Amino acid sequence: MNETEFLMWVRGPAFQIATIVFVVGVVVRVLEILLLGRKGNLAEARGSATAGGLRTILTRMWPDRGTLQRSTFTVVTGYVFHIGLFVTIFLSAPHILLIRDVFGVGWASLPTTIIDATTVVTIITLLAVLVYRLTNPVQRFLSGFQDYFVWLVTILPLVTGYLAFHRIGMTPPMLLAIHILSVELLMVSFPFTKLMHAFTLFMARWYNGAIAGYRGVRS
Amino acid sequence: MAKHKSLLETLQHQGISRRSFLKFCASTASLMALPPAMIPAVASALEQARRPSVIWLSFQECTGCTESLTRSHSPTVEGLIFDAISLDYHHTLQAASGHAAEAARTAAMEENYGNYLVVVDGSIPTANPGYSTIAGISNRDMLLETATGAAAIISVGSCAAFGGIPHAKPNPTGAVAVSDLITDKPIINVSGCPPIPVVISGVLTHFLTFGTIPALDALGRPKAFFGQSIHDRCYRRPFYDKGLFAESFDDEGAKKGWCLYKLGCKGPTTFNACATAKWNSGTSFPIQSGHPCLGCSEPDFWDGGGFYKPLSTPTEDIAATLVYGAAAGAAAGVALGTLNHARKTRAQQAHAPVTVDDLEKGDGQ
Amino acid sequence: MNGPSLERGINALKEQIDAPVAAFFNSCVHCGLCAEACLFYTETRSPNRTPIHKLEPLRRVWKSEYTFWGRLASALGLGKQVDDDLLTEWETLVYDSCTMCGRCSMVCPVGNDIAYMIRKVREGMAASGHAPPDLIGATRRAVTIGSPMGVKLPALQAQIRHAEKETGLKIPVDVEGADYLCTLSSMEIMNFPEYISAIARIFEHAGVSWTIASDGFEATNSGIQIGVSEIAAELVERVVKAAERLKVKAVISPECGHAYMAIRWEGPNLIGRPYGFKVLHITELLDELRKEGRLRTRGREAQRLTYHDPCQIARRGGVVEQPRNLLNMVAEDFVEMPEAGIMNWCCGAGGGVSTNERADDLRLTVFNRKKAQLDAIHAEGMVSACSNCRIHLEDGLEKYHMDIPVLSLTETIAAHLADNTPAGEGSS
Amino acid sequence: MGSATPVDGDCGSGAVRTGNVLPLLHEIRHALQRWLDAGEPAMIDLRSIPMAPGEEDELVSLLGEGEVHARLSALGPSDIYETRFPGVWLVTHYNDNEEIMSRFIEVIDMPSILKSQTEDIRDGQERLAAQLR
Repeated sequence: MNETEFLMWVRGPAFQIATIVFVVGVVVRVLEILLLGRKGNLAEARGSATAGGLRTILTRMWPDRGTLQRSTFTVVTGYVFHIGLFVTIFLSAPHILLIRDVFGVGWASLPTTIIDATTVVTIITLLAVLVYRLTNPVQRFLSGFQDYFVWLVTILPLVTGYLAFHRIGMTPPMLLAIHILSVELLMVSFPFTKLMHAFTLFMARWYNGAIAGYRGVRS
Repeated sequence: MAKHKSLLETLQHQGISRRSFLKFCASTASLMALPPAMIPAVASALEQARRPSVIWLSFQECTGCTESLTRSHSPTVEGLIFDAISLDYHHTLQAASGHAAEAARTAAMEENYGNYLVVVDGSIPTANPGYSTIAGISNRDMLLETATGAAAIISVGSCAAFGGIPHAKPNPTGAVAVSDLITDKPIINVSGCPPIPVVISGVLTHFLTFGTIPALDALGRPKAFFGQSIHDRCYRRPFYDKGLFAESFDDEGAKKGWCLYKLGCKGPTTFNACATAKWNSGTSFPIQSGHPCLGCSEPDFWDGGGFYKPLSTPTEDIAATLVYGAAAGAAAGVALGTLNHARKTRAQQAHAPVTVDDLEKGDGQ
Repeated sequence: MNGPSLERGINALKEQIDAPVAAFFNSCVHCGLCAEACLFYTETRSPNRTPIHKLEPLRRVWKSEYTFWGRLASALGLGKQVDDDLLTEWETLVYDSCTMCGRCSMVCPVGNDIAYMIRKVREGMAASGHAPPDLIGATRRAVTIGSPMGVKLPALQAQIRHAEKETGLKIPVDVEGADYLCTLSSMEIMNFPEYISAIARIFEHAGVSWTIASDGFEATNSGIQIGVSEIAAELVERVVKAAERLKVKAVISPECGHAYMAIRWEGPNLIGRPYGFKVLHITELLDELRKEGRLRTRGREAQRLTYHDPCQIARRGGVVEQPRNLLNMVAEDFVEMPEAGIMNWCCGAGGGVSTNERADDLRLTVFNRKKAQLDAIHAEGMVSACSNCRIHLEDGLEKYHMDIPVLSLTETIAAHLADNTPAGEGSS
Repeated sequence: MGSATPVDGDCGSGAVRTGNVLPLLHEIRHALQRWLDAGEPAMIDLRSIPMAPGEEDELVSLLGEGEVHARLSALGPSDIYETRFPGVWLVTHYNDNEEIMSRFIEVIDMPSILKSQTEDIRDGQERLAAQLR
C-alpha cells in the first residue's frame, strides 16, 4: 500500500468503519442507559424537575466558587483543553468541510494562525494534565489504564494535526493519513471509554438537576 | 551528424559566442532550479557534456507529455537542449516509420549500449499485451528490451511514473508504472499530467550537464522541482492561513482570489513546481486562473476521492453510514436495553424482604 | 429469610441501578473534583475517601450486569466482580466516611449525583451483612422498640408532662382533626426536651391546631441511614398511619435532617403511594406563620449569630430561605458562613455517622472543616435546625476548645415571642 | 516567472499578495552591505520565488531605473540595467520570441555577462586579423 492508497483507505473504508463503530457504540450505550428507566416520584413536588434538569445542564458548565478556589488547576486546565478541543475540532476550516460534507451544514472558520496557536496551547495543557494526573494523589489514585489511554487518543489527533499542518517529519499525504487515522482511533475508542461523557454528561446533569429541582433545590 | 561533439562545440559550431553560452548557462541553472551560485559549475559541466543518445518510448498515453514539451518554441533553452541530444527514436517526432523506425531504435541501442537514456511516457498494460503494441511488440516487451542497455530511465508524466489515468480504478488494462517492471536501473519520475515543460527539460539538462541522476524524493522525483508542495509555494496561501476561502467558483471569495481549498484543491498534498515555474512560458498555473489543483503529479490522483472534494472530507458516503449505523445501534441498543430491563426485573423478583434479623451475619443476635 | 449474604447484596445493588446511575457511571472522567468537595477527604487527605471511589461496588455491578462489554468480560471470566472482601473494605468508606451530605453531587462537572448512589450502595451493603453493628442495633431498636435510641411512649409522656408544667400549656396528644401532626426525633425527647415546650408556645401564640401522636411520634428513620427500604418504609408507615388516623392536614417534621428526608422525600416512594396530607419541616411552617403575620417576636439576640444548614434540609431538602427569614426576626447581627446555603459544609455526623461509634474519631477530625468556616466569621453563636447536627456541633466545638453556644432555631424563636395579643391586632 | 505585463483574467489580480516583496528588498540591502564589506557579489533568481500576479512588477517598479541600461543580442535579446540603487542590477534574458527565459537581480559593480569574454576577444581578434589579411 503506497501513501496515496493509505490515505484513500483512511479517508474511505477506515473512516466508514470508525463511523460505524462510533455511531453504533454511542447509540447502544445511550439506549442502555435510558432503557434502564427510573421510578416516578410519588412525593409532592416543590419545584419543577424539568426546569431543574435543563438548568443544571447549563449551570454545571461553571464551577462553584469553592471548587474553583480549591481545585483551580483542574478547573482551569479542564476549561482550556475542552475549549481548545472545541476550537480545533469545530472551527478549523478542513474540519468544517468534513462536517458540511456529512451533515450539509457548515459555518465560518477561524484563521489557521489561531487554530495553530490553540493547538499548541491545548497540547501543552494536556501534557500538564497528564503530569497532574501522575502526581496529584487523588487523580493518581483514581486513574487506571483507561484514563491514560483516553489521554493518549485525545492528544494524538492534536499532535498529528499539528505535524500535518506544519509538514514535520513525513510527506503531507502520510501526515494527513496518520492524522485522520488518529481521529479514527479516537472515534473507535469513544463508545468503550469515559470519552462517552461527551454525550452522557447531559443525561447525568439532567438527572441530577431533575432530582434536585423536584425538591426545589438549584443543583 | 557530429554525435560525439561536446555541447559547447555544438554551440560554437552554430556560431554562438561565449557570452551567449554564459547566458544559456544562467538560464539553464535557473531551469534546473539550481541557485545562481551554481552557474559556473553548470558552465564547466556543459563545456564537457557529450550528446547522449535518447530513445523515447510512448505506451498507453495521450501524447500530452510530448505536446507539453514541444510547446516551447525554438530556440528556447529547451530547444537548444534538443540540439544537444540525439533523439534517436520518438514516435511523434521521428520522420522514419515502420521497420525503419524500429531499426533506428535497435541501432541506437547497439551503438550506445550502457550509455543511452530511455524516456518513457505512458503506462504499460499487463492484463493483456494486446491492449497496446508497437510494430507487433507489446509495450512490456519493448520496455524490458530497451531498458537493458540504458544508463537511466526518465518516466515522463504520471502514467509512466505512477500508472496515471490508465491505472485508475478499475484499471481494465492492468496498467502499471515503469518502476513496477524495471527495478535494476535508475529511474527518474517526472510526474504531472502533463509535467511542466521546463521540468522535463530541466531533468534532461541535469543528466546532460552532470551525467548523474539528480537528488530524488521518496517517489523517485527530482527534489529540485518536487521538493515543495503546491500549497507551500502558493501565492494564495495567506488566504488559507487567514481562513478566507472561495466557497464556489463564482462567489465573492473566488473573485477576490481567496484560497481554493474548499473547492477541492489538492495543493497541500501535491508536490510540483507549478507555483513558481508556471505554465505557458511562465504565464500562469491552474490556481492562478481560479481552479483548484487536481494533484496530477501524485500517484493515483485520479482516484483521490473527487477533484472538487476537499482533502479533509471522507471519500465514502458517511451521511448514509451514519443513518445505517444509528439504525443498527438503535436496534442493538433496544435489544440490549430490553435484556438489561429483564435482568433488573429478575433481580426485583428475587428480592427477599430484609428484616432486622437479616442484617447481622452468622451467630450474631 | 436466612440472614445476609453476598448474593442478596449483589441482588439488591442490581435492583437499585436505574437510568440515572448508569448515566452517572458513564460520565465520570476521574477528575477528582468531588474529593475537594468532601470533608472526609479535605480533612484527612486520604485519596480513597474520594466520593466517587466509595461507589466501587455499585459501579462493578452496573458494569458487569448492565453494560454489553461488562457482560462480555464477565462471561469470559474477566472484569472485576464484587466479593465479600471488597464489601468489607468498602464498609467504612460507605458508612463511616460519608454522611450523604450531597456536597459532591453539587460540584461534579458532569453532574453525577453521588449521594443518590451512596444511598443505593447502602442497600447492597446492608443486605450483604456489611452494615456497621451500631447502625444495626439502632435499626433493631427503631423497629422493635419504636425509636433508635430506645425511647418509648412513657418517656415521651414524662417529657410532655414536664413541658406542660413549664409552659402552663396543654400539649395535645392524639387529638383527631388537628391541623398539624408534630413528629419528634428521639434526640429531642432525650437531649433537647425544650423543643416540645418551644413548639407548644409558638403554636399557642400563633393559634395553630396541632397534636402529637402516641403511635407515630418518632420521626427519625434508621432504615434510610442503614439502607434498607423495607424497614424505612415500615417506619414511615407508622407516621403515615397516625396522620391518617388523626386526619391531620399536614405532618410536621422536627429539627432533624434525615427525618425530613425520610418523611418528606423518600416516604411516599418507600410506601409506594402518595400521601393524603402535606409534609412540612418545622421551619417551613414557622416561616408560613411569619408570612401570615401570625408569628410575632420581640427583642433580638445581641451576639453575632450564624446559621448551620443541615444538609438534608437545605441541600438535599430545599429548605434554605425559611430559616434565614426566621433568624432575621430575632438576630441583631446575623452573619453567613462562607459557602453558606446549599453549598454549606456538613457538620460530619449525618447519615448515620453519629450513631456509628466506630466513626467517632473521624467525625471529630472532619469537624475541622466547620471550625474553619466558623473561624472565618468569628461567630458568637450558631443556630441550626437539626438536633443531630447540634449534638455533634457541641461535641466538635468542645474538642476544638471553641466557646460557641449552639442553639435550636425553633427554641430561639420561642424565646422571642411577642406578647400574645390576638392575631391581626399586633402592632409592636 | 510572470511576464512583465500583468496577465488579464488572473483571478484576483492585485488583491493577492505573497508578501515576498519586502523580504526580497531586505535581502538586496544585506547583499549590498556584503558587497561593500567583502566585495562578495550576490545573485537572486526571480524564477525561484513565488510571486502573486503583479508582485514582480511592484518589485521592479520599486527598484526603479538608474543610469546604465544595456541590451545584449546573444541567443535572443537580454535586458540589463542598473536600478535606482547603484550596484543593484536587473538582468532579464529573453529568447528570440521575446519570451523571458530567466531573470536575475545581481548585486555587483557590473554584471559579468556584460564583460567581453576572453574566448570571444580571441575569436574577434582572429576574425579581424583575417579581414586585414
